[in-house]
Amino acid sequence: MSTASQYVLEARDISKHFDGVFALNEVDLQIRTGEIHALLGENGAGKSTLIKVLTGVYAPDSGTMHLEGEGITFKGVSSAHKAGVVALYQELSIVPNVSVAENIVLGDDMPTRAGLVDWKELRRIAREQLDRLNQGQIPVQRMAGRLTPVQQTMVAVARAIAVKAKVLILDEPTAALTDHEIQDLFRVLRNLRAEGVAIVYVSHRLEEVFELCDRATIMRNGRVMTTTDVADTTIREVISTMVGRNQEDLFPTRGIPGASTAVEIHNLSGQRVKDVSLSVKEGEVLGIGGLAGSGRSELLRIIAGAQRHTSGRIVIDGQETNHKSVAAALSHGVALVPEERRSQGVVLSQSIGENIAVGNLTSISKWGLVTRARIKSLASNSIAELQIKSRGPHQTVGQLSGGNQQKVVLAKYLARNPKVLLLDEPTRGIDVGTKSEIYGLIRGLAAKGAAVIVVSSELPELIGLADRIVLMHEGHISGEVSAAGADEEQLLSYCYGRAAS
Amino acid sequence: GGGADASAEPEDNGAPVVAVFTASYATPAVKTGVDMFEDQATEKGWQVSVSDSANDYNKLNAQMQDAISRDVDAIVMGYTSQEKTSLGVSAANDADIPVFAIDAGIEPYEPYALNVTSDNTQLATASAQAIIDANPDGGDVLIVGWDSHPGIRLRTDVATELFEKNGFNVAANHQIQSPGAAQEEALSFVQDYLQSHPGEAAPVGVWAGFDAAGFGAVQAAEAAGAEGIAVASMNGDDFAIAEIAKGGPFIATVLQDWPTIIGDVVSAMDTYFTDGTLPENNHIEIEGTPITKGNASEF
Amino acid sequence: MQTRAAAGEGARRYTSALGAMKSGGTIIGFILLVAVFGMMRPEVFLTFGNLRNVLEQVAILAIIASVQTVVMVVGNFDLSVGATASLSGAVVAQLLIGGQGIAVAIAGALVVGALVGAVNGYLTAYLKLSAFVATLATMTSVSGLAFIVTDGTTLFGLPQGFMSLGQGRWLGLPIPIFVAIAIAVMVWFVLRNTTIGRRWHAVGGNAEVAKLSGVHVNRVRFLAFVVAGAGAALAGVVLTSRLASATATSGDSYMLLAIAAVFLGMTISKEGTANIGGTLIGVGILGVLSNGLNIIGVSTYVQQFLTGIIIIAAVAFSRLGNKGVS
Amino acid sequence: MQTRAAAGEGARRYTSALGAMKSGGTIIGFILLVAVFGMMRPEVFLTFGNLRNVLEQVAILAIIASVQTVVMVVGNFDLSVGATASLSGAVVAQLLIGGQGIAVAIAGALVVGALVGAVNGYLTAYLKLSAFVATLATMTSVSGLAFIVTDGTTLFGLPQGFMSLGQGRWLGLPIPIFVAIAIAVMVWFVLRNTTIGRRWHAVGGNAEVAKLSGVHVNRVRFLAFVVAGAGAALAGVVLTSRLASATATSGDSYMLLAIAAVFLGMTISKEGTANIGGTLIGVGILGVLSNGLNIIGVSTYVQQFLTGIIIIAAVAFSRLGNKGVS
Ligand SMILES: Nc1ncnc2c1ncn2[C@@H]1O[C@H](COP(=O)(O)OP(=O)(O)OP(=O)(O)O)[C@@H](O)[C@H]1O
Ligand SMILES: Nc1ncnc2c1ncn2[C@@H]1O[C@H](COP(=O)(O)OP(=O)(O)OP(=O)(O)O)[C@@H](O)[C@H]1O
Ligand SMILES: [Mg+2]
Ligand SMILES: [Mg+2]
Repeated sequence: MSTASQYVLEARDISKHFDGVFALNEVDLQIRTGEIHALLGENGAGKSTLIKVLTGVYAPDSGTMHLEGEGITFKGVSSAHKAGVVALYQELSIVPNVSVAENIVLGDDMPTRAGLVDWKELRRIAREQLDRLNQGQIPVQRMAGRLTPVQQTMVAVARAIAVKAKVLILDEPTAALTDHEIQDLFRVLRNLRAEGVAIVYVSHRLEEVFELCDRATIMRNGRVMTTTDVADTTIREVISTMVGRNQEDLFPTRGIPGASTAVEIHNLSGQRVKDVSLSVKEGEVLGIGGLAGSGRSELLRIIAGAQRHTSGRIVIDGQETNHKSVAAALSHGVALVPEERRSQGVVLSQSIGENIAVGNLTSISKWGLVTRARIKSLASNSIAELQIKSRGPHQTVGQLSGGNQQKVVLAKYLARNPKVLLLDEPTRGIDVGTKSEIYGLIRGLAAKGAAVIVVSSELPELIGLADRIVLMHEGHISGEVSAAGADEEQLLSYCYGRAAS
Repeated sequence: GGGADASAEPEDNGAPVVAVFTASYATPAVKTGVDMFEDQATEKGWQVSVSDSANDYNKLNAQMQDAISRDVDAIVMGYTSQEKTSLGVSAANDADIPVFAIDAGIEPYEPYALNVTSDNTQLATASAQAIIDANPDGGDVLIVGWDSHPGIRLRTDVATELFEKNGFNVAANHQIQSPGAAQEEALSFVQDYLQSHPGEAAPVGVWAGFDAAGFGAVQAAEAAGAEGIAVASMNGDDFAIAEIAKGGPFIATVLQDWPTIIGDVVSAMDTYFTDGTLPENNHIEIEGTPITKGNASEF
Repeated sequence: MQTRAAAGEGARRYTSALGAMKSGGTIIGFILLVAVFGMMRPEVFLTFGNLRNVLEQVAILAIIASVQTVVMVVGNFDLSVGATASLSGAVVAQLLIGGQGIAVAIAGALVVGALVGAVNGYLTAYLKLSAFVATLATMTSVSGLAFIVTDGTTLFGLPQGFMSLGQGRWLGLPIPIFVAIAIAVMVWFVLRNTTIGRRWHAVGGNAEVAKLSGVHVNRVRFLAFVVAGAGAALAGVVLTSRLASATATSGDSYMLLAIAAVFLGMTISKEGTANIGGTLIGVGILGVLSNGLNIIGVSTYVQQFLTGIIIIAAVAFSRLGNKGVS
Repeated sequence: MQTRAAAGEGARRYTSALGAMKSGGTIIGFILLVAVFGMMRPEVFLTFGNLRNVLEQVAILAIIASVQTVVMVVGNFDLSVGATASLSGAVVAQLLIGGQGIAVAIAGALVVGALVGAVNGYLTAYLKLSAFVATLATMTSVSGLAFIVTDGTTLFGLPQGFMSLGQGRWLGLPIPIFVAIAIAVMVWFVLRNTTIGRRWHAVGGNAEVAKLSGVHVNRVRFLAFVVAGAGAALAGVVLTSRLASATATSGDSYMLLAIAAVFLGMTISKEGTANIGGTLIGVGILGVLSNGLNIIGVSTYVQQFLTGIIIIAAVAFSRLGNKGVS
């Protein structure tokens, strides 16, 4: 080593602005060989932007980068790949219309023989990578678009680890994964660390960070606040550095459910949902847990009119509503905050105002007319109420950070004051501070008499937020517990379809 | 209508089987002529099929080869372009199937048994002469043509030469780009021209290669309120005759003599079917009838 | 701190000015075009009479492009508008020749157009056919119908009263200009200030999101096609009146031009979506181009060659600065 | 567990059979079409001679549609292919008339086509213009060039040797059929088995992911347009050879047909993406339709009307069962 630098990757004084607003402001980051380095911060702190600068997607306005002591500038992703700096980007998934194997080796390193794709070698590489992740069951020849979302994420991870990287960067890889896959991923990451690969890891699940990472860099508002050894700090300390104040309790106090039943479901069956019955009282928060693919999303979609059911009844406020569309469900006061915000929640190319307005056209229109002023005032209220970090109602949603996009989705449905609110993974990819705000909003709505159903893959979230929890397994309800004092292991066993032992 | 049975098998009753090919049945003049031929031929007891290839000459040639392989007794080319059908026509020659043609080529073409066509030179001369006669002092004329059509291109060449010989200046030659919208295109072009050449600079006449374009020019002249612009074109379409009868800027068109043209083709074919003889002269040009305000009411 | 904030402000002003210039590139292209033609033949090009001519020449295109904008806002496009204009023009002519009153004839033509639109809408929204295949197929059928209605001939001899729609003047300007303005303003207003307009935008932005927000996506998409059909029919009626005649193909060439105008206009909006203001600029570019080239007397073939080049230049202008970024 | 798995298997088999029928709807539509025409005129329609005839009629369309498939696999489309075919046909004729050798003339025409493709590719991939505007504009310019090259006339009098490409036969079949087959097979092979082919798919599937996975998206997209340009040029050369003449518009009508064929074929693939097999079925539908309607003797205008209806029926067939779902 000619250089004395102990860092494999070093970024100094990196600044980047969008439309005059700084997303990164003189950021320094130093990554050592053989460490897992957490990159933490609130939604919109600048983590993803920094990663895109590090891998040549964005050119920084100013600042320098050194790789193994050499000054370097990347002119795009493939030049970063060549140098050994590889990233898995946030919420970026797969190419749906090519095979799993091709998704894993898509770039310049696609193996060839006599100028043609060497399919055998390609599949071998793909299988090898998937095996590392314990995902050997994924058929490498299948079109990637036909995999489940979890499998798609794992394929994307496999793509990132397939490149012989010096620095591997993962931006919220676990947001859409369940514990099972997360543990497989961690094992691989630890092995890579042992081989001397430097890993940068972004997550809003701080427990994970403390389990996995060696050091952490904490950002706030586009600046680096501190870099510290994980062993030397606590979750509480990290949170207060991230949000700039002390975090009170994550979960709000529970309320007292009302007497009347807001929504009842009797023997509901449909695609991947089998004979489900449940009821939620006014002011009650019901949590639904289960493994990926257990049918939770489908259940919510059926209740919300987004998907047909084959049998069963839905009763809202004592009235059977045979609704067949989302519009009809909404008119009965049933609103669904969908799972995939980019494809189901927001129109990325439209403004915050337009996104919120489209769910509330009836209330802001008169004789079919809507004015810009009404859209603006509706959106401004939401921005204030949910503290959406933005430049105002006119800002394009695609320019917001992931967490703030999620707040826009929530705002759209909350503005309707729904009687029954269904939330599918509402805090995916959201920072702790914001999570706490969202929990507060959910409880606030319940306090006003709404019935809330929350689907979440994070059991602590269900336990902390809900009044009551039901668990689903292969489309059935496999168990029900009261949330206060519920035990994670018990919930898990229901998730696997076993009665609690 | 165009096309009874395009691929009729030769039948045993001895009636001659005739396959008609055209690439532009959607054009009014072509439709008139092809329908007229079909009527007359059917009356003679021939078994006629009409195929339109909608300007796809690749298809037209393939269809011809197919007709040849089915051994039809005669082939009729309706308003096609002789340069684009050599594949089919020479295959017909090889198979000894005579090819008769209606207005399908402006020059004598040896592989045809007979081509009866409008006398484009006469059509162009007559219409251009109308403008020349209306403007003894000469001046600028505009030409609206369509060179992609060989017949109309010939007319344009003839008219241009005649104008120049008589001391007129051909100030602009506009080529129609979308034949389907020729009237509107001519309207816009002449409108723009009149705008940029007002008063003294205005042309004394607009000569158009076919009536739809002429009609557009007339409308532009009327809308601009320009005095003394004479418009002449040809084909003898009924809307043009009606417009000429009104006595506006539209002063002349030349009616193509389809009855004679079709009649000549049918009688030559009749002779061939009767005794197997083909005409001596395989290229006949038929003159058209000039129509002006004076005689417009007779048509 | 002070200086940095100031610099930030400066940078913001700078980039947004640049942004405006970029997204306004097509507008600048349009202005440049006018300026160049104006400089070459100022005594002709920049006169009231010529302006009126240009407006008159683009009026029908503007109507079709305006309603095409609606379809493109919902994220589809309609290849049948030109054929629908031809058919409706033929229908109105045939009805008038058959002795129907002017109002009845026009209403008949508009109904035919709306029906064609309804077929397109049904195929695209409810049967989920790709709009390209569906509208190309209706274009073919509708064009066949137009030939059947006209029997392949030119229909003429329409009553004088009908002609005033296309040939009459008001305040010294041809009526079609006013029709076009009315339609464009209506489309602008509906797109901007009505619930159906907001829904069109939402469906075009992301149909799944719109559906989950309670929008009846199919109905909304269907309606856009009906509007396009009826609008194209109106354009066909105006065209027939202006030409005092109808053929089976008179409106066909508007199809590509209308889509081109909307696409040109899309470069104006930051989001790259169809918008009526942009569409009118697009129509303006196409109109000025053909008028200007006619006026400076470029020969037909070269005109065609230049038209393509200038369109590319006008649009590329708005992109060149962007090149490095994405 | 056992039973459940079995039920799952059963359900899967059921859905995929249904899926195959649905996605195969277009194929079934095609077969139905052949069956109906075959039943109406078996002694004519189902003969070897007629089959050859259909193939001959669609050969040039098949070439253009095959290369259009490539552009549509990357998620764009190219409106200039028809005009490029016309221009290249004119170029090869003009070069031959000017005394160049056959090989040189053909090479010249292909280079012209590839250049047009490169312009389209540059505008679309690098300047990020919408493919519609860019290729519509080049279509206009290229068509203008074709008029300039031909001076608006028909070029003819080409050497006999050149004509064998379009008019010759081999094994009793016209050469253009073999050229079309060769191109289709080549496109199929390249799309399937080469890195560029796989990258074309990836860019079309999700350009953002492809780019962030290290694919040179711009270069890959650029290349697709070059291929389309060169392929269209080849089609133009074959057409010129077949007609023994060239005009400025001889290839124009292939543009819409080629795109329609690819779109028809897209309904065949489960993912709804462009694929060469589907394209050929699409070409087949268009070819059989025009041949069959001719053979059963439907009049031209009604033929046009029916063509649209039948195309819709063929495609709608693949969708009707889907209606309730999405
Ligand atoms: N393309 C863009 N245009 C404009 N602003 C942007 C763009 N991308 C990011 N930003 C802004 O930059 C800031 C940082 O965003 P970034 O996505 O880096 O946040 P993050 O830390 O990754 O947040 P999250 O945890 O929510 O993913 C945000 O304020 C965001 O609005
Ligand atoms: N095994 C599977 N087979 C088919 N589709 C699946 C499967 N797993 C998940 N999906 C689909 O992916 C979507 C989202 O999956 P996600 O990983 O979020 O699962 P989840 O929400 O935990 O599962 P679910 O919503 O089914 O309980 C679901 O709506 C479902 O349609
Ligand atoms: Mg992020
Ligand atoms: Mg789910």
